[in-house]
Amino acid sequence: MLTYLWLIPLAPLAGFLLVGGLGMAGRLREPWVQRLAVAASAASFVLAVAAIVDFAGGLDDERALAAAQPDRYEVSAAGEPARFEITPLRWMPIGDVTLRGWDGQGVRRAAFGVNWTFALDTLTAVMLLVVTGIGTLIHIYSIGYMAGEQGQHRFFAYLNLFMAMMLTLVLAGNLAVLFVGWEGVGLCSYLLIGYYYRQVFDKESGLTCADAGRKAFITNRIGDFGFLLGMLLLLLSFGTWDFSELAAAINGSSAYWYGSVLLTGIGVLLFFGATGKSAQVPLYVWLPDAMAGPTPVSALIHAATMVTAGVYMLARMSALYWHSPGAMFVVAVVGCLTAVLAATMGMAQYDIKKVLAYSTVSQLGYMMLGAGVGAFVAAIFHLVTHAFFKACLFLGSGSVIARCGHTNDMRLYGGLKRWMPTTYWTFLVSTLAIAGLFPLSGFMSKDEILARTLFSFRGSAVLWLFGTLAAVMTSFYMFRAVYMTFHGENRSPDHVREHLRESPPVMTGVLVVLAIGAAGVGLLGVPEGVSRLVGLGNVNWFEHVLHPVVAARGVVAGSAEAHGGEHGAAPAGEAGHGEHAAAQAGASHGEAAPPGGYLVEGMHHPSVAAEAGLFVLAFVVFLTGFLLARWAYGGPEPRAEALAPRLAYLRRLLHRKWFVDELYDRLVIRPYYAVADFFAAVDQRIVDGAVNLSAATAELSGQVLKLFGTGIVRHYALWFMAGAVLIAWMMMR
Amino acid sequence: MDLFDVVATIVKVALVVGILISTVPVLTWVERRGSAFIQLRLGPNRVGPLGLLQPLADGIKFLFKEDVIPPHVYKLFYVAAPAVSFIAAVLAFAVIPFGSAFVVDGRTVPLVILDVDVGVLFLLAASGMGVFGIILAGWSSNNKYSMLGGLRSSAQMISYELSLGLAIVSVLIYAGTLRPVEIVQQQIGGTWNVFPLFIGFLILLVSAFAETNRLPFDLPEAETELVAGYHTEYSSMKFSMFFMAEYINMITGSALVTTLFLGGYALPFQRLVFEGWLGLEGNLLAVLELLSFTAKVGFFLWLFVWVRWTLPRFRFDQLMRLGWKVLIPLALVHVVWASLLVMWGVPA
Amino acid sequence: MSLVAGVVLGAISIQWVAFLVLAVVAIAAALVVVLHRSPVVGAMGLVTNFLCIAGIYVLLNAYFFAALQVIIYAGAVVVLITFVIMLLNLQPEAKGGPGVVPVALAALLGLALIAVVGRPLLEYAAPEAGPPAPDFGTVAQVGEALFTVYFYPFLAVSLALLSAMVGAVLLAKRRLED
Amino acid sequence: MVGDPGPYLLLAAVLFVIGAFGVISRRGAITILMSIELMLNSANLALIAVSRFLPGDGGAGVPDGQVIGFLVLAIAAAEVAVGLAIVIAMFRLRESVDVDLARLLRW
Repeated sequence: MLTYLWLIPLAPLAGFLLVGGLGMAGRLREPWVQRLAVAASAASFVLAVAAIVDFAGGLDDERALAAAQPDRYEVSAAGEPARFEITPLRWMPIGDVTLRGWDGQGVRRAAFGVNWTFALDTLTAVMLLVVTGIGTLIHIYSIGYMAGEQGQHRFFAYLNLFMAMMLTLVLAGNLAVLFVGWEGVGLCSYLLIGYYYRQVFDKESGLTCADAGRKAFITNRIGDFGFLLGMLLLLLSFGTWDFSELAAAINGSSAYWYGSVLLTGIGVLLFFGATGKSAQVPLYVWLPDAMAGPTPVSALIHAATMVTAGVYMLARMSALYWHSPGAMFVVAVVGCLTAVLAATMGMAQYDIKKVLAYSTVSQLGYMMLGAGVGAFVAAIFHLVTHAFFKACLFLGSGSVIARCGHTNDMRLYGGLKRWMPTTYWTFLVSTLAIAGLFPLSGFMSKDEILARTLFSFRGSAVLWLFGTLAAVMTSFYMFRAVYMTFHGENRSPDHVREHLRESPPVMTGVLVVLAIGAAGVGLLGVPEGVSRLVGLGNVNWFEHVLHPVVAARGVVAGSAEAHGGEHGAAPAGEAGHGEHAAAQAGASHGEAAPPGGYLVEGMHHPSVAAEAGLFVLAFVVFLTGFLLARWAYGGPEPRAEALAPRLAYLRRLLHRKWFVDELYDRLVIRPYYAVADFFAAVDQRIVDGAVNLSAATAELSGQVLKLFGTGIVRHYALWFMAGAVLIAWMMMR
Repeated sequence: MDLFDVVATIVKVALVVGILISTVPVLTWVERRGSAFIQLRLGPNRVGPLGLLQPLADGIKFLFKEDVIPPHVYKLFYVAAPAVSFIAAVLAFAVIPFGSAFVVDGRTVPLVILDVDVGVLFLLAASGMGVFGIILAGWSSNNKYSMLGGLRSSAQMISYELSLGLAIVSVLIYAGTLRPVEIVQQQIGGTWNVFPLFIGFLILLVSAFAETNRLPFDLPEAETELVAGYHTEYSSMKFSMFFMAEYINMITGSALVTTLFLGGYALPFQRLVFEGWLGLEGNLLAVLELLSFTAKVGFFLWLFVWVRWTLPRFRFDQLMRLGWKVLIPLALVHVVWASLLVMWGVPA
Repeated sequence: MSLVAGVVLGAISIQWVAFLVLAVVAIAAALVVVLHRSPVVGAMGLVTNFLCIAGIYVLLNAYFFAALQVIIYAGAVVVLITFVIMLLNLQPEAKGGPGVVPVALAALLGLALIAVVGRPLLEYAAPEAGPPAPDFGTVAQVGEALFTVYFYPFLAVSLALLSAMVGAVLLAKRRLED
Repeated sequence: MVGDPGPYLLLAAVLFVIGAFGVISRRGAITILMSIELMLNSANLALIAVSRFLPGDGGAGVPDGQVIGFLVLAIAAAEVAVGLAIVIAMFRLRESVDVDLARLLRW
């Protein structure tokens, strides 16, 4: 089945063409539109699972196939983590590229061609399952949500197109194909955000859905600009875009590349692209406004899949980031800053989807923080768990919105527990998960990241502190949302209150599945520290599976000798264990740089007491957020209103998103227009001026000469005579 | 230029002018007697024998008539006009040789006033100036008739000057020189030009008549239509000046014809008979040549008078057509004819 | 020797006197042509000028050209001009005449030209040229030069004359229809 | 015997200037034509004066001046003929020979 890897993105693409084409021609009625769309998504899920099963069964016959057709198939070498590449199509045979010799091997010309390559390894497998799994569930949910909507073929077509693009991005074997997917998902997010293009989305700012779509697209494009620069710089220094070749090149001359300014530059540029796509600090402003799109879209694109593309890219380029500590530090700091900032904004929003949007930005901040401190596996794991509980939260809010007369404003909700029990319970489970209650998935992934931030060689206590602060705020605003929506008496207007009842089973079913996922998926990757406390030893299956792909190599490897060949999917964590021991011996708690001055992968192993302390602290964080929210919003009449006058200034600041949009407007947009106006004036006055000037001189001289043409013969005779005298004088001189 | 030559020239000039002026009354007498003879009537016979003194009487009459200068005329040109005409007429005579040469105490005195290389051109120039006299007279009299008269006569003279010039050119081509003396010498040596260039002779004769405004061409003074033509406003002496100018023009014209075509002062068969057989030379020969010259001129003068009283007057357009469409083309042909003769080496 | 030198030395020959007289009369006649308001008087002035210049040609031993000058210029050209004047019965020009400015300007330019041309003439002392060749100025010499060295210009001029004739006839011919 | 062309050229210059002055300052077409004749004549005078004093074979003087003079003469005659024809045509149109009336050829 692996050889049909390229079919996976093709299925939703076919779905898009069918649903879009026929739908536009008006040939498809509503049920068929939905069936086709879901079928396409489900097909891609089935194909993905089949491919992964085949992949897990070892690559022996594939290796024979690769030997037979070297240009179409490629399988990773024995020692390397398992990876299967297929090139169904030669895309851009560009020819020779002059490498600037920055890689220390002198200026030379290397043949460079971009092929349409799909690759599958454990990292891609995880992402495949998340994208197709969650995607299909959301497709099913959309059937209920979009029931009766006019022109919903447009919605489902774009949704399928998004799936195709995301799958292309995930399955990409080189940066070019990844970039195609990268731009594709950006396009789809624009199309889907602007689905209700006529409606005004944000009453306060008068922003219409179309404007929101444009804002998302432009911000993404600015990020993509950085990403493209990074890609080109990469090309000029390595002569290839293929991930495996890149990793080999960097790890090959690892000492040379470690800490090189060029690599840091490329890392930062690529990360700048990721901030655009994954809504990090400078370019996150589009995500809250992206809530203008229908809720399933927000769930799928702006929670589960697209926004995680940035994190996936970092994980994919882990070899590059391992060798530029500077770039990783930038990622960590930006991630942490985003987490805190977004959390503060989330606390003061009244629109339920806005709260969830800021929560997503904050959680993405965590993922970036994890990647920044070298915990790529923890970051990806948080990505998976976040996909489940954030999708569940969004879809829950979707069913609430659908029922409450399509308003997002939580002040009009209240006491929905009685009418919508399933939605309430699934929403509650997901909230517990995200807030970080022990057995649930949220705790498993978020605390792993926080632990790594504290103990990892590249982490630092300050980042951990801010991380924990953000965690408190996370649980506060989540429980605030729960209390405002489901507890207390109902505040929605009477005509809405009569219609209040539970959503149709097609929606609640998906909610239940997601809630179970949100609760259970955490068990896949129980952090080692916790498992040890409970005495189970390292049962972190997820880390075991994923670590080889993103592990550092060369000088930055955990411990030079420990990292022999990493064979296959052997369950035993022996290798992993050994590696910790060595690190343990090598580094005391202090900041002393490990041998050879390289920031090596791995972390200082905390004592058991430290592990226990962290565990308890996590619970305390959860509790403080919960109690605060209960105190403020739990009671019959919400005490928050009482506090309002005193905290008015703070509330306004947070509600207005720290005035970041206004800041951007004044810092970037207005000067841009000023410069544009200035050059318009310059062009007008100087360029046109010059042209007009020459015309004017011609006309003026014409006027002057006209005076001589009097028509009177005598005057002409006079000029003759004058001329004659002049010539005579000149000759006689 | 020694004294002798100067004196000789002065004497010659005095003689020539004197003879010219004195012949005018004779001519008037001949004119009146001739016309009478042609018209079978007596003509003036009261004053002196055969009316010989009649011209004298007219002269005296002109002298004593009141010289009236009408107020509306342009005084300067009015007075200048007759003078110009008269001077032009007389001046033309300077280049015409009327004899070979007298030997006076050892010094030969050529019987021509101005023996210049471009003699014939000088004659043309002088006769050309005559036109101005008429024009000025016509214009300065400041009345329509004289103006029109002046215009017509100048138009006529301009037209015929052209054919006159061409006829002379043909003779010059044939003779190969512009010096009248040489032309005559050639004719003495060879045959008279009238025989080989007879058409030229006729053209020149007719043109001469037109130049002098004589009868067939005397439209300007046609009494019936234009009163007295350009000299309507003139009286007494100025009128007589015009009158004299006319007659002197006649003499010059006939002298020109004799010089160019009839061998000037050449005696018929001079080489053979007079010099060869009779062995004459020196002053006696010169006198004879002078007489032959005078005879020829006299004949032409009589021809003028004769023609005047026999042929009717041309109409102005006939006059013009004859001039432009007959004489000029004929003259051009004659020039070609003369050059052919030269080419065939006919002249001696 | 130059003009100034000639006067100073006092070796004034008849030639000199004749030249001066003719020159003065010529200039006077020219002024009459230019300044007098009646065209006929102007024409007569022109004739006088041409005759004086013919005289000067004689002084320069150019007898043939003097005769030509009188026959063609004085005899034909001025007669033609006078003929046209009388044909059109032109009255003397109105008193006004052109404005002061052009006249002054023209006078100024004239003086400038004389100054420019005159100065070198006065300073330039030409070498003493001897008496002319015996056949100088005769018809033979000029005719021979005309038909050998200047033959083609002669042909060109004949063409020019032909075209002038045709042009004049066409221009002046009264339109048949009116 | 005036030995050099000096005085003659000066006379020619003066005559030329008078002619030019006439052309510029007078309004009557005929007068202008006459002034042009004056100028041409002065040119002839200059030509012949100079050619008379140039060293020629067998004594001073070359015929060239007179030949060119002859050509100028011919051209002047042609010029007068055409000029007068134009004047007549103009007179027929404008009832006067004032040059200033013929000013159609301007902007």
